[in-house]
Amino acid sequence: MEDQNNIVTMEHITKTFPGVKALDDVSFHLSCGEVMALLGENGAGKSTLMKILSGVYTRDSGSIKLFGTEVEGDLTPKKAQKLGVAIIHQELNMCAHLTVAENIFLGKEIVKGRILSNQEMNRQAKEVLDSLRIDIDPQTIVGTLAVSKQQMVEIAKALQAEAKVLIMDEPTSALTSKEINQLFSLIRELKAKGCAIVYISHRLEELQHIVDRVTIMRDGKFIIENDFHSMSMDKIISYMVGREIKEKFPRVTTEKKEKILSIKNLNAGKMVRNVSLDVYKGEILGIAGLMGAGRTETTRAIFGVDKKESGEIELEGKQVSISCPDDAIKEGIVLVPEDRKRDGLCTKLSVRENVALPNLDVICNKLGVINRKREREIADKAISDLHIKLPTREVNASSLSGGNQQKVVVGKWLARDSKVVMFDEPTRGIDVAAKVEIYHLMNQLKQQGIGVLFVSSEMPEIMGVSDRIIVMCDGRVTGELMRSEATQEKILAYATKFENKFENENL
Amino acid sequence: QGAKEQASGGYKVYLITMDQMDQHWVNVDKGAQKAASELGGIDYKWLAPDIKDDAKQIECINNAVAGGADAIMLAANGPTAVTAALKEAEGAGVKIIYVDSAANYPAVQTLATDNTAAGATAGKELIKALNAKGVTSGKIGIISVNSATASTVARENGFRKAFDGLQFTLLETQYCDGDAARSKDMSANFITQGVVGLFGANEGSTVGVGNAIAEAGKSVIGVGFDKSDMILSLIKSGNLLCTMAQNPDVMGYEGMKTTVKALKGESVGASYFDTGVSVLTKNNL
Amino acid sequence: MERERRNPVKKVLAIRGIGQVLTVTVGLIVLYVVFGIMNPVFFSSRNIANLLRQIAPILLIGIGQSYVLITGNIDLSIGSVVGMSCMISATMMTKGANPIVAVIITMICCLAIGLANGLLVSFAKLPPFIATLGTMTIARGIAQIANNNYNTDSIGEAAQGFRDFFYYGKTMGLYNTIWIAAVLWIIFNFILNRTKSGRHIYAIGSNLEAARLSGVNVISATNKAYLVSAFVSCVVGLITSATSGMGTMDAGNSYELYAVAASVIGGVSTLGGQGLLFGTVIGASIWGVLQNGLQFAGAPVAIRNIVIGIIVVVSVLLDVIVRSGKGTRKKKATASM
Amino acid sequence: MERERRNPVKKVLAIRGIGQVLTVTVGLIVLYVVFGIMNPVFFSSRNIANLLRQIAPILLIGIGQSYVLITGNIDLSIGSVVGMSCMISATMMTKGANPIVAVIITMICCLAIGLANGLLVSFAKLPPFIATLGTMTIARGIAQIANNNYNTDSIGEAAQGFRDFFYYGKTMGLYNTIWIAAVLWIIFNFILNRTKSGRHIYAIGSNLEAARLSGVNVISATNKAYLVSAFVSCVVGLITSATSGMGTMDAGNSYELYAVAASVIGGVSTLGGQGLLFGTVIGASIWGVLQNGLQFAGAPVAIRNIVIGIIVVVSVLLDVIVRSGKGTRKKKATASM
Ligand SMILES: Nc1ncnc2c1ncn2[C@@H]1O[C@H](COP(=O)(O)OP(=O)(O)OP(=O)(O)O)[C@@H](O)[C@H]1O
Ligand SMILES: Nc1ncnc2c1ncn2[C@@H]1O[C@H](COP(=O)(O)OP(=O)(O)OP(=O)(O)O)[C@@H](O)[C@H]1O
Ligand SMILES: [Mg+2]
Ligand SMILES: [Mg+2]
Repeated sequence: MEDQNNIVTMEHITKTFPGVKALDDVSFHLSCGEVMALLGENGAGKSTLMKILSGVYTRDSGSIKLFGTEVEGDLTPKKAQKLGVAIIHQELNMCAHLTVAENIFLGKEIVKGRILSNQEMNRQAKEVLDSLRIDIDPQTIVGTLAVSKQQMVEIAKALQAEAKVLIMDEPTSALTSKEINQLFSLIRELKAKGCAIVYISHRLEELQHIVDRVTIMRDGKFIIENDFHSMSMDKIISYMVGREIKEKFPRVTTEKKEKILSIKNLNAGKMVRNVSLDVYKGEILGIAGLMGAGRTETTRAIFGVDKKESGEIELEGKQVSISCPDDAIKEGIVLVPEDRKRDGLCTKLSVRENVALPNLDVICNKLGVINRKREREIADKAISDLHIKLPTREVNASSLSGGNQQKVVVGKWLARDSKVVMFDEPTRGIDVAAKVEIYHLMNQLKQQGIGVLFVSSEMPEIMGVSDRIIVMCDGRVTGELMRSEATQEKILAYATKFENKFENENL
Repeated sequence: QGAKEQASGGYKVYLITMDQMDQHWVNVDKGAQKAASELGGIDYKWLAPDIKDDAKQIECINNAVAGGADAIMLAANGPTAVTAALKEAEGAGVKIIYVDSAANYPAVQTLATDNTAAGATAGKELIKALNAKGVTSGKIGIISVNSATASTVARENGFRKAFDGLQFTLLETQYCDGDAARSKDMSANFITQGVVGLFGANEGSTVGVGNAIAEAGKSVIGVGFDKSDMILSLIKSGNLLCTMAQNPDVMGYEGMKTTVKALKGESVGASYFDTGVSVLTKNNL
Repeated sequence: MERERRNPVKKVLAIRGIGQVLTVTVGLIVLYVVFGIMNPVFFSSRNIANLLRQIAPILLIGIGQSYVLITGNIDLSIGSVVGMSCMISATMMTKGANPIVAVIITMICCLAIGLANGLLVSFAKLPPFIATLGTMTIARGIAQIANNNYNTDSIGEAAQGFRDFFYYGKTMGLYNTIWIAAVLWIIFNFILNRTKSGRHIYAIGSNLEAARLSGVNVISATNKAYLVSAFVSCVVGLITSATSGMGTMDAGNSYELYAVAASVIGGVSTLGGQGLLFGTVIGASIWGVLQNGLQFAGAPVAIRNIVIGIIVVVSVLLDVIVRSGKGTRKKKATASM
Repeated sequence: MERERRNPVKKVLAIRGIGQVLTVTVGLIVLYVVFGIMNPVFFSSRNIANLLRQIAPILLIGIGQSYVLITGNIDLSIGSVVGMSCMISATMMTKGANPIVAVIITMICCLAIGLANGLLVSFAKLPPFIATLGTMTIARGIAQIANNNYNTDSIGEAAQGFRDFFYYGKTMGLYNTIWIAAVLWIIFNFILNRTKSGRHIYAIGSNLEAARLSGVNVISATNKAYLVSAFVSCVVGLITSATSGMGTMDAGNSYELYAVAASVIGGVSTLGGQGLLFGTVIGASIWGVLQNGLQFAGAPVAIRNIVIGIIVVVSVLLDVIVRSGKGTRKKKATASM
């Protein structure tokens, strides 16, 4: 591999966190003008390896060669930037109070004399955004943007740095398909310019559009490095998980039974308008739609997180009133939220305490005293059912890798008897094997006669798992399809059925 | 200048104290009010900062001047801090009278307790009682407010002077910020250290001293400063030997009389008016 | 999933946040020994009883502040509530009220402040620093107005039982104040560690939004923390009026800061979600030993302030250094307030 | 993407965080008018000059606290640094030092505390509340030890120039104190809004980790904020010693809280990342007008405290209510400290 094109060479890298050997003698090579996919299960060490390359973490041992010269001592973010390494982090890293332009130029502000040249920065930020075909005013406050837009700003920020090595850690997990298309054409342009790109993603189907080579890791160890096109997808998956995955979308058929949940004319803010839907025992109801279609808001309104303006909720034929999540949980309706960092986990509490949190009513006696044995049992069961990878159940939730954190968020709801479980993008950012585990889990719930509501932005997944699909657009339900009749085209047609504003005004 | 104010309804007189918390100041105010109503035709107002603080007292003086004062009765926080503000005030035609404590700036009259002398009296009372018990040496503890208040520092110094040349050891002064509960803790610590006598330099300090002695048994003799219901009951129960009672009402009453005399251009007599202290013991209550 | 249950030492070490507690416990022992060597009176049983009685109020307000800090908030009104409790109870007793009635009414007033704090922070969503700065000022005003801007007279002979109960009396050879602190500590420690309410308090401090989505009633959990804080402050105020036998308007001045110091020295995070009441005991003890020991050492006030400041900083610094040996992520968590 | 640049009104309204500033400006005007009606002396030019001179020190420490709050930290040492500055400068001048030399040495000592704060928080990663609680105690100790536990004597005639410069003199008909505050405000407002350092101060307060990963020198930005805070506190200390003509050990007591109140009333977030020094001017003015106005209204201290507490709470509450009309996301951000 020692040709002069080789601009990154990492050899024998090890890194240990308390209780975890995150990297164990890993090697990684990157040549200019190529897109390298870095693949592996959750917790394989992908992010850690890239954080070492970009100076966020320091390595315990091993060597790094950048552009042919050995890196002496530790890298810092600033040093890495100067050398031409830019990274788009897996977790959003924006200053929410600052504007888009201020974020893009943070740490490398343009000054005239000693005074900030805001005009110039706004102008250049606009240029970068335009080159990405992102329609955002550089003067908007980042905190007011949707997650997908923030992600695009992150990308713009990395581009602005004109890096020669660009690391993208799951850049598409929050993007819309239009934005993904833009990103891919951009990646091709950069590649043509000789930029080297490291691309980390769990969405294996998108790799074929851009990737040249793959590096696969498992459990902190280097497994293989190869040309992408010489390997089949199944091969890649088996390297990642160490075994064959038989079915990507396991399916069980159960008889559709009586109606369990019925939502009538729900209104909650701009994003939920006149939403009606029914969920039956023994089926998985998928909700499809583009980003920003209001699916998250619908689940939040049902769960009582956001205020409802009007509408009725019937559970098993009886009308229920839900004004806060606690009401919903008591009625037996639960929600696995979309944004695990913000809404899902208490990161300073242990995994045990996180799993126990919504189930305290079950594991407490009448006086509210916690039965610690039952608490441990519940936690252990969730850990083993979902194959959560961790040293002990007492570690802080913050120390788990992204995918394992997601499993904890799912796990805490499985310990109780619910009637309806709503999953909002439960597989975002988790690996194939873990995805299949979550599908199995939804199937299990379905078999137990629990109503399952499943929000996803990934077409194959929603078609592969749901029994019935409703499609939302702009806060309204625009269509409903049985699995047998669903195609990508039909879903997309419904998902883009925007209201005709003009007609609307005449009504 | 004063004539203009007079036309619109008598003299404007401000009383400015160190803060508004102590009963002491309330009594000064009462005395002043009494004199004002007796004399009639006086627009009297009491201004005080919320906490003892030089800068805030200066603001009060400035405010009084801005408010059109003809005279200010002032209990100065310290001798120096307010002098420049007083100069400005006098420049604006305001007459100055000190009550309770004076500053280093000439004024019409000072009506005050001589704190150093009163502290020494407290010391002498304590020595007398110790000697009567046959105690001629040992440790003595002092509890005071803080080291920044001139009047209590003067009492402390007077008290210490009384022990000059004797065999007693005076321990490091403890400051309780006038908090009776904290003073109680500090006094208890002193007693554990084996003191034979305790001195409290103001009301709160004295209450703490008395309570600590009440609890530890009467092997230690306590003397204090100021008069309050609690202190008197501690004296009655024999837990305190005596207290140095000031006469704040006299300061206010006589102060107001002096003020009006000065405003009318009459003679006010000597420039220092000792309002005196009385030693209150179980016997003379 | 090891068998950590077998080995009691391992079990203790596995408690989250025990690290700092152990570090500062060592510090406490060192301090105690140093002061004892400087002045052997310090070791006398009399002084130990005294010392414990001086630590008790700090521990009590420390418990309250710890509860609030664990929810990710702060309570600046503690000192003023102490003052309010002291003045209201004393005023009522000097006016001849039955001590029990006086205590109940005082408690109601103090809990009202606690409830106001809780609602301002959780329901009205004010920043806790400013909400409790407001109630701090208001409560001090109430303390002053209680007896019409005077300290009260002596609460008198009738209330001797009250004074004995809260301060002067002994039960089984130990001062009642110490008993009160110990019993309340046991109760509040149990609630915090073993009940649903306690778990909710940790959860909202760790991630308010996630807790809410897990069905935690955020408003009620916040209120509980502030009510506990107001409750212990009220008790300290009663102890203060029993100690002095009168009501003083200044009582409790700066206690909110002592409470923060006791909590944080003991490892409670000002960021929320983290802390043990064991730590608060050690923190309060360090504070008490310092105050008491420095008096015995005869240090002037200035030196005392400097020493206390240095020890506050060093005790927390030590913990950061000890922990920094164990990876970087935790360190980051303590970086901001 | 409107063309908001054209319309100056729109331009002002587009400034981030201007909402609260406008709300409280209305509050300030109402307060002023109410007090003026209660007591017409309040409108006299003499009182206005007086009032401005009383607002100046609060504004100055407010600037410092705002800088620190915007970085997401807090500075509790402000009041003690004021005391230290007052005592050190006065002690030196009473011992005959040239005022300029005294000012320079005082400034060095105060900046050392600021640097210590910055390093403890950013480098040693102590929680800012506890780090500055420590330095607060230490700085107060230094203030006390400066003249050996006594307030100083008069700084004397030799230093009359010093006293005029900082307090008693006038320039162009306005008291120098007001000029000092105005000039420093302009400088620090410029630095905060128009320089790289200012931008970095906002950035670390908004998201420390993101700023660090973007190559912002977090340690240096934090230090700068604490140094500004120590600098303005030092100036206020000098003003205090010029005012009194002597050093008082208690000077500046509780100023850190006034500074927080001025900042937060003016819309600076205790969570960091947000705030305008325009707001701090309004916040400081409200504080000053309240103190001055209530004194003229003849309100006893107790009532004064209660009114101030209520106004602090209501002013922030108003803002929360006004903002809650505009969607939920922002509200969430202000929910915790
Ligand atoms: N700062 C940290 N402290 C402790 N453990 C960590 C830390 N960062 C990562 N780890 C651990 O190191 C291992 C590798 O984590 P890493 O984030 O690199 O995985 P990943 O391959 O990026 O996974 P994912 O696909 O879920 O993002 C995991 O076991 C994780 O728990
Ligand atoms: N808390 C919030 N406050 C204000 N606006 C919000 C908030 N959350 C989301 N939005 C806005 O709502 C729109 C949709 O947000 P988001 O990208 O989360 O998609 P979504 O509604 O969850 O849709 P889906 O789940 O169907 O993808 C965006 O325009 C975003 O700016
Ligand atoms: Mg990762
Ligand atoms: Mg969504």
